[in-house]
Amino acid sequence: MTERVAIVGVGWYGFRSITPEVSYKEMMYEAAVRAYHDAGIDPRRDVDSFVTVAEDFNEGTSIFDEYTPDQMGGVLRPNETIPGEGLHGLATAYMQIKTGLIRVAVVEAHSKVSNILHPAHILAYAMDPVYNRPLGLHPYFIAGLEMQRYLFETGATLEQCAQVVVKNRQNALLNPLAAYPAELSLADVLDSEPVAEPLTRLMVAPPADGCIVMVLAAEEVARALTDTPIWIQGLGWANGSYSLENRDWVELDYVRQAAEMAYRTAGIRYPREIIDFVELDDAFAYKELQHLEALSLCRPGEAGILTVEGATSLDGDLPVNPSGGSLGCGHLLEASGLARALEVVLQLRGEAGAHQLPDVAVGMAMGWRGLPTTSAAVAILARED
Amino acid sequence: MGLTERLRRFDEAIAWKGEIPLQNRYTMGLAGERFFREIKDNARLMATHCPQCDYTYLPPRSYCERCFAELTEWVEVPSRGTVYAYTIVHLDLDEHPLDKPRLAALIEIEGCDSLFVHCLGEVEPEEVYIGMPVEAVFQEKRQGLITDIAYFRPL
Amino acid sequence: MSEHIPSYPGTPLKERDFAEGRVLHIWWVPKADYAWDAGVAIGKFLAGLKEGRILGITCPQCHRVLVPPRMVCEHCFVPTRRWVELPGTGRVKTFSICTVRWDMERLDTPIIPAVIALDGAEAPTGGGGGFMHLLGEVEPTPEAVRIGMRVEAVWRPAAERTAAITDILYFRPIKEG
Amino acid sequence: MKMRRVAVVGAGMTKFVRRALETADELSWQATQMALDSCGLTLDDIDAVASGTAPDAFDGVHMNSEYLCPGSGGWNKPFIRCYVGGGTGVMAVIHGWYHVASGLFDTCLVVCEEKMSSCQPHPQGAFLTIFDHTLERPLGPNLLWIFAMEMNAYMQRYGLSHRDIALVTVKNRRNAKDHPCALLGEDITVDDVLNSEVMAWPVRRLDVSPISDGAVAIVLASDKVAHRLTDKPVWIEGVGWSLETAYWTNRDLSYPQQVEEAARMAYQMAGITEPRKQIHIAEPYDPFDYKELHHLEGLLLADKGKAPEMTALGITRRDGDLPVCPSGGLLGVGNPIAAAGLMKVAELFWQLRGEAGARQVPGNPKRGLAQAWGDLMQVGTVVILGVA
Repeated sequence: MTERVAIVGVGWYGFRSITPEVSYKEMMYEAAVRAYHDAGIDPRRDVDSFVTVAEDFNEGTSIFDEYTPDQMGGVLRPNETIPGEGLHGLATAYMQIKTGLIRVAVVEAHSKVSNILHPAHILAYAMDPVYNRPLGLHPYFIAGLEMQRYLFETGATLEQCAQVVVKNRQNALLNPLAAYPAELSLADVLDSEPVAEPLTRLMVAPPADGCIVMVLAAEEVARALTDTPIWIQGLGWANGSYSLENRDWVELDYVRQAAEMAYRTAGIRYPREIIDFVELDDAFAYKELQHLEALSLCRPGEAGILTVEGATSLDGDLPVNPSGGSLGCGHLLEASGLARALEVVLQLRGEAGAHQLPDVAVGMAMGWRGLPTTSAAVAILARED
Repeated sequence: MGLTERLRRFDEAIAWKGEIPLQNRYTMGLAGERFFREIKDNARLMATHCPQCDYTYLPPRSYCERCFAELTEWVEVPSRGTVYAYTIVHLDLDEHPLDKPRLAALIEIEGCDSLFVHCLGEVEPEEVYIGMPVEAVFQEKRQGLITDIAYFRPL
Repeated sequence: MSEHIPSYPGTPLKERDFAEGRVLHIWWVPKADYAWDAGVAIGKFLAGLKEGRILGITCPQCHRVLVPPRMVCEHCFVPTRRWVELPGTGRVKTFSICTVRWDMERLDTPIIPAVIALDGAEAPTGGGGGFMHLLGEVEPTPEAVRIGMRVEAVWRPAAERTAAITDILYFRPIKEG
Repeated sequence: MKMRRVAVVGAGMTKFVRRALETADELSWQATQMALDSCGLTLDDIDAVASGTAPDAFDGVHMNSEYLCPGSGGWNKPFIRCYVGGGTGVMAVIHGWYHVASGLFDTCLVVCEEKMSSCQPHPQGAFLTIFDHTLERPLGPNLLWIFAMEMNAYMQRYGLSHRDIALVTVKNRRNAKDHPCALLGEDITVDDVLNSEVMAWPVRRLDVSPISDGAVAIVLASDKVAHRLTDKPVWIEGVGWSLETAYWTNRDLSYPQQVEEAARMAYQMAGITEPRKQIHIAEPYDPFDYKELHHLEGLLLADKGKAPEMTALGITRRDGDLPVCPSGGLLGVGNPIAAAGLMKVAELFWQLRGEAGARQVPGNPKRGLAQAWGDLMQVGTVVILGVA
């Protein structure tokens, strides 16, 4: 019951703006095969539980969990779908293993967002049907409001937000998984077309297709399987108020709570001293700043300054989104958080390639479910000491 | 081992088109029914108050999401307030640029802890500022919908 | 509860409460349109249908011929190989005679959905291949249709095919003898 | 390895109605509030929330759990929804179980809700889109098709008559007369079922459970907390879940193998070797009458093809040797999908505490099993509850 849990295998497909060469099933299969090979397991023999993360209206299929087991190797075994953030799936598999009933569990999340023909309509369908949706506004209005108030409250600037985009898309140039690497200037970002002012087009993470699969195992199994287990040291997740009217627009209480839970379960008192790098949600550029602050990795209003100073760059004190984040890799719907965790695993294993960070031992992944939600999850991962 | 066969040419890639063909009919609910009746019949905003949390909900809730108490204390609140945040929306739901961008806002209504979500009208984007006083403009013909409020305009 | 609780919440409404304006409500139609990538297996299957061919694919480990085709055998978790063209005949594995449409509107003429177990796709390990389709040229009565009945595909004329499952119009009974 | 014990300590539910005035969120709150009240807890005492709801198309909200979060008590709490189609109501309990059994939380709410009436023109329309988008939806399928074809395969395999099967509807609607939340508690006859209109032969209207709105909630607690709250904790002794292939047309439809897999997993965890003796009450999933029979067999509580005989002999009546669906089941109480599955667990909770009132199964039952099922006839979810 107190046994630790490790990530012992990872696999992925993508990330690309479109993936017409594979069906979603084939995409999941490719990622799964890679993860099982990485972990050295046979899913038909070695896996006790399969957890997939999916939402019906992102797939265009009601009761989408139907279509998950075959290509994962999960037929006639425990399977469960989590309509949540990818990291909620990770938390689910973690809890299952912690009970002692499950020894090896697999987590999968994917995006076939290119198959959704009217994504804004789907997002709008997530808003309150009586109070908000009838206004007929593009859901980006929520990000526009939040960004404006964030700038107002903290004194953060448009340039600081733009710098996040410049940094993340530049990081993506070194990441072969990334769908949107680019060399941009601040002016490119600031002058791109406005979508919900002050938010501009290039401050919005562009969508991408892709899939991530992870194999989790209880300590004893993990040690038998691999010399480089990546331990799940802490996990946290929380929801705020769903309603636009009653949510906390400034403090992001749900991110704070998720982080506090993760720090508590990891036994971390001073996160800034322990965490070597962070992969966090940057669905909108300002969110990277806001999330850094809500994760208590810097003071309110400080994130933008740190970004401009280069503290969050690849060679900075606290690299943030070395993968390129969602701005550089592409936003993978509910798979986004798992994509962040994938990068943390690769970094901790020393397998990140051209954007490998030196001497990293503890990394953090953070996911947000995106508009219009107040739902976040945090994972703290560490390599063997 | 992954796929042992792959598509070789673009014309082999097929996309099958379809939809989720549904419509929905939503009730307004216990609190919503009264809230929208008041808008429809009396053009006024009614909120509920949680005495335990001292929190006033607008739109009203039938229960307090913080402490779960049933909320029975209804209060009329003024249909005016100040802009807490605003944004200029340039896209419609089909992602097409709007000819005339729309102004969406969070509005602090006097006596409420909630922020009201609606659009602004009778004002140019560059004239709006955080803290600007605004008031609701109700439609002449009202159906009991949130769009019975046409928009909020500067006071 | 049960014995301790005097009354339960939940306020039932009648359909006429809506029609007669006693309860406020709002309508919404989501714009939920998709273009799903068919990918390798289903892409090839659809292309086959356009040519009037039903294609299956073989699992190299359990030797089942899988229809609908997929690139992985879900039981062995190995990639499938070797495409097989099936003759378009089979037997009715099970069926229904349905008198309502998907939105519960009544149908003038009942339709007969059935699972067709296709010849050539029934492997010795059981649970071979086949798919759901409709039966035609048979009376929609439980007496006329039976489980185990031999059937064959009736194709849409070649020029009208669109690489869709509906390129097969229906399956009809094979006249015995 | 010794697992952390988890108990059910409270339960609540709304009436199951054809169409509710309450929003989906308000229904959740009503059930959750009742569950908290029933064990003297407030929201402050709750560490986490496990949510369950079936397709978003019913409530008509994308990412529906976010919408339902406040009513489920999820404000400023860890909150995750689980989802396995019709199997969700029981899966949610398993989902809640490992929240607590993992040692991460001491208390967890499990809340399931469905407001099917939001889906128009008919809630059945949502089921069109559970079929494969490319190969099946173009044929215009509805949910009745697969039930009818499965029922037909089952009847054919064992030579069953519709009369044998209709007894289930009669029993469950009668049981539901004693359920204060039931939509369809009434006395009907086998002939009423057999004479009701054909929807999709062999399925007739009265073979089918009704479309409903409703919510159910239960409270889970760790060993330590449970003992502090009540002297009648009901323990979760076993959990099991399993998912069959989506290629349902390739399967033998006369037997629910996935239900057997889930049951074996749960029996093993609960240390049950002779389920027919050790299970005192069963609440198998009964969205259609034949499904109760099918599932009794999959749960190894009846021999293959013999569940109809058990029913005819009265064994499954409330006062029989193995009471089955004493609540009235989905056929009698109603079927707001995920909530209906959780209703079965709530029923066991009340039954095992001797609090089921007019529905009380006689003879001090000590152990019960609830099961749900779903997707394209793929899911089996099983929970075994027991009292010392």
